[in-house]
Amino acid sequence: MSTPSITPEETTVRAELRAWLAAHWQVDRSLVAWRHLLVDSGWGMPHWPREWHGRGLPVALLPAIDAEFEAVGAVGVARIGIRLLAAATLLEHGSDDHKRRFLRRILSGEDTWCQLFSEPGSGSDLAGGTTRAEFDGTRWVVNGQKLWTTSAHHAHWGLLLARTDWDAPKHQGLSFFVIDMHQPGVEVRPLKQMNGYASFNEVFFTDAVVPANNQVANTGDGWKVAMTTLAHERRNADALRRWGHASPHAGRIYDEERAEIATVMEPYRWYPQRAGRVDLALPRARSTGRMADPAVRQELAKLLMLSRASEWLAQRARHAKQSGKPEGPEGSLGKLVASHVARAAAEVHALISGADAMLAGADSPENGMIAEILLSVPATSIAGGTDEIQRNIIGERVLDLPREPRTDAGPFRDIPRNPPRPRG
Amino acid sequence: MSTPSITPEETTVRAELRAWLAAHWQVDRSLVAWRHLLVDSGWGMPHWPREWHGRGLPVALLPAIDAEFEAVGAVGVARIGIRLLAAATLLEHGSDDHKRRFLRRILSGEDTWCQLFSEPGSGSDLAGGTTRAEFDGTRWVVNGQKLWTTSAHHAHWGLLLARTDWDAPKHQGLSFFVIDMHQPGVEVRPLKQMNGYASFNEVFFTDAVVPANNQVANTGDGWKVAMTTLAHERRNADALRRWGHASPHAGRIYDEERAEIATVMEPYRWYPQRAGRVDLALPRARSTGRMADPAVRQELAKLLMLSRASEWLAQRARHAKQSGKPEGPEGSLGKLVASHVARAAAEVHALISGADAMLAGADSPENGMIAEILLSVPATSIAGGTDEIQRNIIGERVLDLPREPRTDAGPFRDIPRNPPRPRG
Amino acid sequence: MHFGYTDEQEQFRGIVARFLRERAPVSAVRAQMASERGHDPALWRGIAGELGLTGVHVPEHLGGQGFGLEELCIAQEEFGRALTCAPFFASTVLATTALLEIADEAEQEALLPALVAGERVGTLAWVEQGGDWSASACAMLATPAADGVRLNGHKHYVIDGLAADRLLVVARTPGSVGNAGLGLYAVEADAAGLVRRGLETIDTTRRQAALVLTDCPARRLGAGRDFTSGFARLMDRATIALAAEMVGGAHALLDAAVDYAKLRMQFGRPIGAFQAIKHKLAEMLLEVELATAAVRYAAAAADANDAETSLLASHAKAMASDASMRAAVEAVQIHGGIGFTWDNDTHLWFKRARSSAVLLGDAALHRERYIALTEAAA
Amino acid sequence: MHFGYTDEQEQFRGIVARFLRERAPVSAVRAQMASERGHDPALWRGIAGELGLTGVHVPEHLGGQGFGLEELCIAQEEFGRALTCAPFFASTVLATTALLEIADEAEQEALLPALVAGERVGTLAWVEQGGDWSASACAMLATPAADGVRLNGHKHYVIDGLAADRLLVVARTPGSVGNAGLGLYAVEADAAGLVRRGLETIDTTRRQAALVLTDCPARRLGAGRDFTSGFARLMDRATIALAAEMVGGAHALLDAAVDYAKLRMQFGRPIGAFQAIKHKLAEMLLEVELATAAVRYAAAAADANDAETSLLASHAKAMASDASMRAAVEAVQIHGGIGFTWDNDTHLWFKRARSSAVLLGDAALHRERYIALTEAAA
Repeated sequence: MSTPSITPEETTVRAELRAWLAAHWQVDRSLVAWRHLLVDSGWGMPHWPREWHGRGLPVALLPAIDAEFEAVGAVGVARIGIRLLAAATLLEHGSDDHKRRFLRRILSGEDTWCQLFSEPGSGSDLAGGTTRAEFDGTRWVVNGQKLWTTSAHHAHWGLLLARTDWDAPKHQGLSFFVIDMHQPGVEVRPLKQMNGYASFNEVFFTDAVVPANNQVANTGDGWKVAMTTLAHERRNADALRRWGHASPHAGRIYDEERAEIATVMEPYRWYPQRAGRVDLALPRARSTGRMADPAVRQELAKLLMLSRASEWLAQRARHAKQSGKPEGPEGSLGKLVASHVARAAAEVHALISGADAMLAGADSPENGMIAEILLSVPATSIAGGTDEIQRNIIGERVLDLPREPRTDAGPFRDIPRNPPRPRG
Repeated sequence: MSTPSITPEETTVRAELRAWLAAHWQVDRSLVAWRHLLVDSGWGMPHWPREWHGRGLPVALLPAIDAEFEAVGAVGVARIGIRLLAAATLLEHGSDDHKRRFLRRILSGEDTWCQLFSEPGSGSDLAGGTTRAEFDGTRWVVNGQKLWTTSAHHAHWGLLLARTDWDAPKHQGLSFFVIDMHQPGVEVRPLKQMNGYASFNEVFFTDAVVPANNQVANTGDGWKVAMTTLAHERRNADALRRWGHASPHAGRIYDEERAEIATVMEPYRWYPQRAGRVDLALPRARSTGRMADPAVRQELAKLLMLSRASEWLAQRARHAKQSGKPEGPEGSLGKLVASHVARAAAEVHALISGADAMLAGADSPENGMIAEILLSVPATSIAGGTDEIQRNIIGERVLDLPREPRTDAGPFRDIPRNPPRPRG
Repeated sequence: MHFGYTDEQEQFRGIVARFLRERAPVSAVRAQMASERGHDPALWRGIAGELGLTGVHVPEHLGGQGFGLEELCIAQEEFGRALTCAPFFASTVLATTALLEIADEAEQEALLPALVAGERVGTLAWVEQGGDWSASACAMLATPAADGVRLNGHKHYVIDGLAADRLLVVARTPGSVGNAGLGLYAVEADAAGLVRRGLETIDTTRRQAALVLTDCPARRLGAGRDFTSGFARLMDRATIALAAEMVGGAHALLDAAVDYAKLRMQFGRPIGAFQAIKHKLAEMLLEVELATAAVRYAAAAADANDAETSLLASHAKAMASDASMRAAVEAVQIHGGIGFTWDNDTHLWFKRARSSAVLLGDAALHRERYIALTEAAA
Repeated sequence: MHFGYTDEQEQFRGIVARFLRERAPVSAVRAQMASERGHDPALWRGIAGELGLTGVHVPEHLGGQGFGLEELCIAQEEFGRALTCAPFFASTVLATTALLEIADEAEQEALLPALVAGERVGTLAWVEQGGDWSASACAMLATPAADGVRLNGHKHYVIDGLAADRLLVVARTPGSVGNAGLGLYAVEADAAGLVRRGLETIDTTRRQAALVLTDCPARRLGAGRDFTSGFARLMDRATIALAAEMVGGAHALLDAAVDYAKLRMQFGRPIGAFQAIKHKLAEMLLEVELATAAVRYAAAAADANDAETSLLASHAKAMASDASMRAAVEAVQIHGGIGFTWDNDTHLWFKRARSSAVLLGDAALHRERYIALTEAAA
């Protein structure tokens, strides 16, 4: 594969940005003030449209632009957390009023956001939510409960999917709103997981209010809007990996950025453990002497092979995409194989650790890391779509197998569903 | 568990039978003549009703009665093959005329039978058969195709399930017949399997004829009758194991019985191989030196444990049954676990055999036995109900999980189904 | 040998199950796992006094009920099903069986009644850090002293090692290696030179401790008997009893998953109506039933002093480890996100399963042992 | 290093696939597997002459196309997909690669053109009865004689050993052990003292033979090169190429199962609408795609002379063995009873998968080798 050559456009853009950074970048500025400059200049989201804080540049130029920022150590706009999901959703489906009111403060980092889709009664069946929004003539009144809401306790705004029509089929009775999280009708409670962390929240709505002008798209179009949000979720995971590490530099603006990153990344602290920490398997097999056990060697080989091959599969997907070829089945397989890797890794860690696999915390291997792997790994095959849902998707969308007969057609009101969860 | 004590009834019956055998059993009689004596006396099927060749004795006495036969080496009535399925079905659903015409010659061994249920288009979905029987005013005319028919090439009579009503729901449009296999409209062809054997047949019907008095039960009751036949299938497998071995004694009647057994057992010759021959795994691991390989030891242990535990599960089921307790889930699990055992055994045999697993026949281990195991094993998880069907049954009947939505209700005519298989 | 339960055994199971349902529901489990001690003395008195379970396999002349391992395993299955927080495994399965199999008769008469009565809680400390489960790996030294013996060394993963007030410690004479020189020693809970420290465990329903013994006074037990064979019999029985507890837990996980699959609606139907869930549950049932059969057969064999007992213990443990982990993983999966929450009970059994899968040796270890014993028997 | 295919490589694959679709459909496979010779010389001439595949990885100055293992693997994937009955693996993958990696330049110039042109069919005979795939296990003796060398010994599992007329035999000098004293020897098909016997195989689409050599005249090849490293390179490349063929076969099995699941109606719907079948197929796809990625990565690494090539060859073979057996077993299962019949084509690929899973070492062997190489690299 040939390396793409540098285009004249790239040279021009780089020069322009370099000059702008030389003129504006200062380490002792406040983070927010600097980001407003970025927003005004369009250099914060250069691929966004000119009318909305961008410069309308092609996505292909982003690596070059990032390189210029890195060269002088300049901080970018706020990019981690749910905020860019909100931005992408509003850019596509929001009104100009929405964009005016929300986009700037998303990029400046002044506002944080959360996503209010999942409910206790609708997990895999996300379109089966029963949180209701009723229009009282001037504003929407919201009642119900959402779950698995990352950072709801920090968020100023929430992306809310709520049912507005109980007689329409389930996907057509939903509408989409931006809800103010700081109001009396919204209660946020931490949701403790089996691994001891509380990275998510439950959110209870009791006559919470959404002004009419905070509805996104038309009544009944909520599912379509939510699909846009979800389509950006994978990119968001990439953003976390890419922008979730604080800069080591000294200076006021870096200090403020470090604080922001620490807050946003807190819920994701155990994510590497839920993925099974394959990287620890081989070193631990060596350091414990368990490498001498042929049964360990077999299982370790299976794990390492599975894990590496899954990376190659992802590379093939990226390569195909970069070459402009239609994406093969690799993309859809990534989530499912990640589950297999995580489960296999947990089993290998238990096999390697032996009796120590019973222990936790400071008494246990890698200062509690192995215990955390063993207790976090079930999340991988559930969160973001269970393995069962992934196999359905692969079967139907990749292999084009026929769908199952539906039992949830017709008016939502008549579809059998879960009783409301008692508020403990 | 206490051994049941001998009842006075048992003592009386044993004495009576002993006397009868002493008076009638002769080694140099013809097999058929002897069996007619058994039928007349009721000692051939002593638990059958007195009016139909039996003595109305309780099933619990059968072991004692068998023991008396064994004591003098007396041959019993014909019991292996499909014939006792036919007898059980006719005893329960047949008219007196059917019983008069068919039962005696079943027991004497003069007639052999086959079962005509499965079709190319309806395997798991046995009730979806499309072989049609139409009444022309005096007799039924049959057209269609059946599959997986053991011993159809020897059979005088067939138990036929055929569709007589295309407007009824699928289970209600079937009727049950006894069809004469020796007629021009019936063509039997051997069906060669992937393992090289041809143990089954395809049977083609082209305007084959069934006289009106060979219909069993009422039109539309065919599924109910077929269920009786299938309920006896498991017992039939037991009968094969128990009565499928020829006696080593010398004499005319034994010679004739040996010939009968050889014919009936021919299609079952590879059944032990399809079950994976767990018994060979340990000896072969030893004799090949592969026992030294820890990977082999792990897989061998898994296999041996699975296999032994499955026997204990079966024992528990039998024990519960004998104790008059409700049968636990063990019974329904037997078929599924047999599949797991067979697959695991094939993998272990391949692992043990290494390069030799590529070979067959006289060039290969155990004179071709291993190759036969490797190529026969897929049958276990398919024949007699696929693993998928077994898991459905366990889920719904044992665990009482809800059924899937049906897509085959309403008139059979309207249910999507497979096109007829071209006759090659 | 058969291993279907008699009516009497089923009645016994019913009594234990009802007692635990009433006295140790999951709310009690949650309370105890968060408590200082880790178990409820009142419940323990009930188990010992009302049910007499602490002496179920102890001969009647020693104050027990005179039943066998089969009955002990029935109790263990129910403790596993209920996830009872009680020192039953440490005190009754490990310590009591150790005294039965290793101690001399006079020592049994002296020490067993308090354990059987539930007045004292025993435990067995044999394994050391690193987790080699065989006694032959023991490094703890027993040095003769004027008034008995002094022990020096460490013990790890000691089940209920803090709650126990009767410690049975495996140690070896100086200079000995392998199985030679090993012996069982009684150490008082308040002995000088004994330092106990609670270990943090993933399964907080069963506590563990680390012991450090420094010139700790101890008393040799079973000097008149062969330690190696007695310890082997103890380990076989403890392994089978642990496997029994594990299949009990696996049944509880399976039942919870089945119940949830019947209730939980998605896409307009109970999730148990989807083959993905239905077939998973069918396979879980099969695996749990197979492991249960293996456990019961092994228990019956042990009671019959069958020559295959060691092999069957490994058989039971290997299958119970795999089946209970499979049941645990899939039960969480079937519960979905809810199953990953702290408030849902599934994780309590998951953690026990995860921990028990390696306790007394993992499945791979017992498979290797099974083959080694098969070879030795050939 | 990347391992997405270039447009040129995809075009090449298309040409091979179309050729095989037209000239070697499954009817031809069935005809050839029942034939005396086991392959169709006309097809072989087409593969060699029209497509030039027999020289795909041979340098241009030796009459080849000058491509690498990647292109050889593309051809192998398609041969596996089509289950082509042709001596490609024996002659092009084994014998031709053996000459490239082991023989001297002059020998290559003398021997390769006939193989590249498809005029002669080569094979490699290195493994002996019992099936130790390493050359170091070789017992065949090469004794110096007046006019060259005499070989004495047996060879087994010789792929296309009857069809081949250019035999490359691994033998050792008397008294040597392990990797010392090993060499590659050319034996003419009509050599005195060579007795060849066809072996009965479960996969009748690829024949095997046993050879007995008694004072058989032979010629040493590659005396000027290091046999051990050359043979290791040969085995890595042959292993990767075999794995490529296997994933091609696995894709064919998967495609057949998917097609059948869409068409086959039971209970009023296509069986592919049942999760039991749909999810099984999704897992098959995942496993096959992972193995395919491993094969392609290994091929690219080999062409780049990556230091990890041996490890990656084991990686590819282990995953291809498991994935293709899984695909084979499940493809039969999804076809149900029909899939167990001789007339259905599934069993042809099943038998190839079963056989290839152990050829050049089974998955367990390659997993152990993978770890050993990982350790050696550390």
